[in-house]
Amino acid sequence: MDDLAEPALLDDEAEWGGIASAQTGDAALYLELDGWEGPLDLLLELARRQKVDLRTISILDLVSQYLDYIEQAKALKLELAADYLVMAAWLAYLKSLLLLPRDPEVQPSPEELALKLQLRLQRLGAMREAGARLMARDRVGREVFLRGQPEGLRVDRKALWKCDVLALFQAYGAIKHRTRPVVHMVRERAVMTLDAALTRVSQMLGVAMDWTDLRAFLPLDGDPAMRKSALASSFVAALELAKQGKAEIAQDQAFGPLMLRACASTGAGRAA
Amino acid sequence: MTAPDDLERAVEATLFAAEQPLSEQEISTHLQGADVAASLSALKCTYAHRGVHLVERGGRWHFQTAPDLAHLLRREKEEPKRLSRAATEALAIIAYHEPVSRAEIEAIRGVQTAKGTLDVLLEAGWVCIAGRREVPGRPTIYATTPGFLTHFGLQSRRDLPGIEELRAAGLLDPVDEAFAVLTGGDDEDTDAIDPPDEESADRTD
Amino acid sequence: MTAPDDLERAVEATLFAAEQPLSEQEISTHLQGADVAASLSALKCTYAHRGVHLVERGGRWHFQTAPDLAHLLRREKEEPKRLSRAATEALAIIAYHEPVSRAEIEAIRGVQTAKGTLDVLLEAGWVCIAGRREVPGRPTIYATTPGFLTHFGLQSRRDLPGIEELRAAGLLDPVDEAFAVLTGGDDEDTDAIDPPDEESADRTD
Repeated sequence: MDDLAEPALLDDEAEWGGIASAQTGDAALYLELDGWEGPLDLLLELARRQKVDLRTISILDLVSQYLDYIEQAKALKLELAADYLVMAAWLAYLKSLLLLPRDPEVQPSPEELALKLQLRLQRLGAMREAGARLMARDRVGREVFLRGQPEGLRVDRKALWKCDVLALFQAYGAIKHRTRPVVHMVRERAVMTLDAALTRVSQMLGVAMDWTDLRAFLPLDGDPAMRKSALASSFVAALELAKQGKAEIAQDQAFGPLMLRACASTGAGRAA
Repeated sequence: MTAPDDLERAVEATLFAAEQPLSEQEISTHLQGADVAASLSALKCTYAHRGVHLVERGGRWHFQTAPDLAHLLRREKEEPKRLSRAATEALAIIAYHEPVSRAEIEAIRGVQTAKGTLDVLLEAGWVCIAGRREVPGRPTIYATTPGFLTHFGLQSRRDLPGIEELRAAGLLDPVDEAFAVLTGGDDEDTDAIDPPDEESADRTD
Repeated sequence: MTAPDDLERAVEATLFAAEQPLSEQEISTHLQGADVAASLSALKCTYAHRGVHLVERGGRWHFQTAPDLAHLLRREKEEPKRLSRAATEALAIIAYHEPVSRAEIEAIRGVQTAKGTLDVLLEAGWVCIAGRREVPGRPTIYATTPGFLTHFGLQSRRDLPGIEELRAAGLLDPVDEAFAVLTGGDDEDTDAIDPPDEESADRTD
């Protein structure tokens, strides 16, 4: 039954005033058809015209008026929304029950149905009146006014910086740590200087008579870092000796062993 | 008049400068946690006979012009838009029954409520969504806001016109409940031939 | 206060609700041509000792907060915020080396220092500008403030632990991966002939 109350008449949000100041003539009533917010609204308006308390109103009279209204609207060929007709059918049924001799088998009794309708009208009437009273209050911007140009209250957010003394020392420690290694690493690493390598290689070259692997010139002991350094220095020393014509260098293949021997007597060095 | 003390002056200045109503707590926070209750009472009293009143609405305070001067101050250009009849009824139902679901509003009005109707109330800041009702379908429920109380000059919902009488008369109770009270019995089997639109607004309570 | 007359109340409300200062003429026009001069004087007097004053500026009247309460309109809210790492380092350098210029801070940190970093320290009140160094460009030099000592619970700058103390406390040997990555560039030339597996071990010395 949900669709019975489908808002065929609801799309116009009718102004309250149009109803409140409704003309009293019947003709006007019919012309106001679009103004009703559904059958219950129409019933309430019909009840209001009886100028009696909703608690004492005769539902039978009200039902008759509603049915008359629908009949006349039909006669005027006014298009009626389905929910008005559904309500009319239901009210016609209620009316018949109310007029017929009481049948105790019919549950609930027509009086109870009438009472329910009355209760609904009372509630809608109460809310309608409450709405009107609410709208009639001293409303801000209509009857009472707020300050036109408030200065405004400002809240300035201020950062409360947090830092403790340990964080401060840690930061300084971090800076010192970060800048220290540059000096540190050179001093601590075991290296063979170029001069040392030159001396060592030329001395050993004098002893060795034939082609000798460069690696044979390296110190046997020492840590791997020292050996790396010695290898690099000895290589440069070998190049230097070759340049001076004191040694010859040969290598069979790329990355192969670098062979070294002393030059016999020729002044010219040769690198192979 | 007697010279107001410093705190009273400070509260007065704060409320005058504020762009929106302030709660006692907010005023106090603004004034280094001072207890401002007495100052508020004193100020309210001081201003009671003036052209500007200090009023409390829903626990928040603001200055506004005295209602009896409305005829002098009404500004033609800025007349707030009239609320439609549907929106007025919906607002009244929400205010007097809150929190309510849309179905409950429709049950009272006997018609469906167009989508825009509630939007108008939400936009005006008079109504807010107050959660969902924990029943099947979990319908959204609506309630009024502090802004509603401010706009309509209500100190609290207890000030809603006639709310006590309506409550006493049972007019805020659902039809079925009132019916049960009046007939002294349960009415479960009556639904079958209820008036037509009542069913369309399926009750959720 | 004595009850003001109706005209005075009307003037009061009109000025309260006005969106801009109003001249005597404008107020009068608003109030059916009433003579409002006396009401304005009376109101000015009435409000003279209050938290809000009625003032005339260039022939136009408006209410404003009493000047001595103007500070109430602004409230500072403090939000705790952790000092950034960059700012902490800059602060440490200033504390240990003061007075220092920004270029010197950068030289010691080995990283550029954003302008905002020093601003934060100035704002926190821990650092102040201590003049300019008499070298080309006359750079600003920074030093710590008494507030710095107070905040960090130091009697004087002599309380700052020396490098040896920091080392003893383990503060000079933080194994900090982030820093190793940041400063990795420094030992690139030694890494080049290292076997790859030794690379990581290299970093810890």
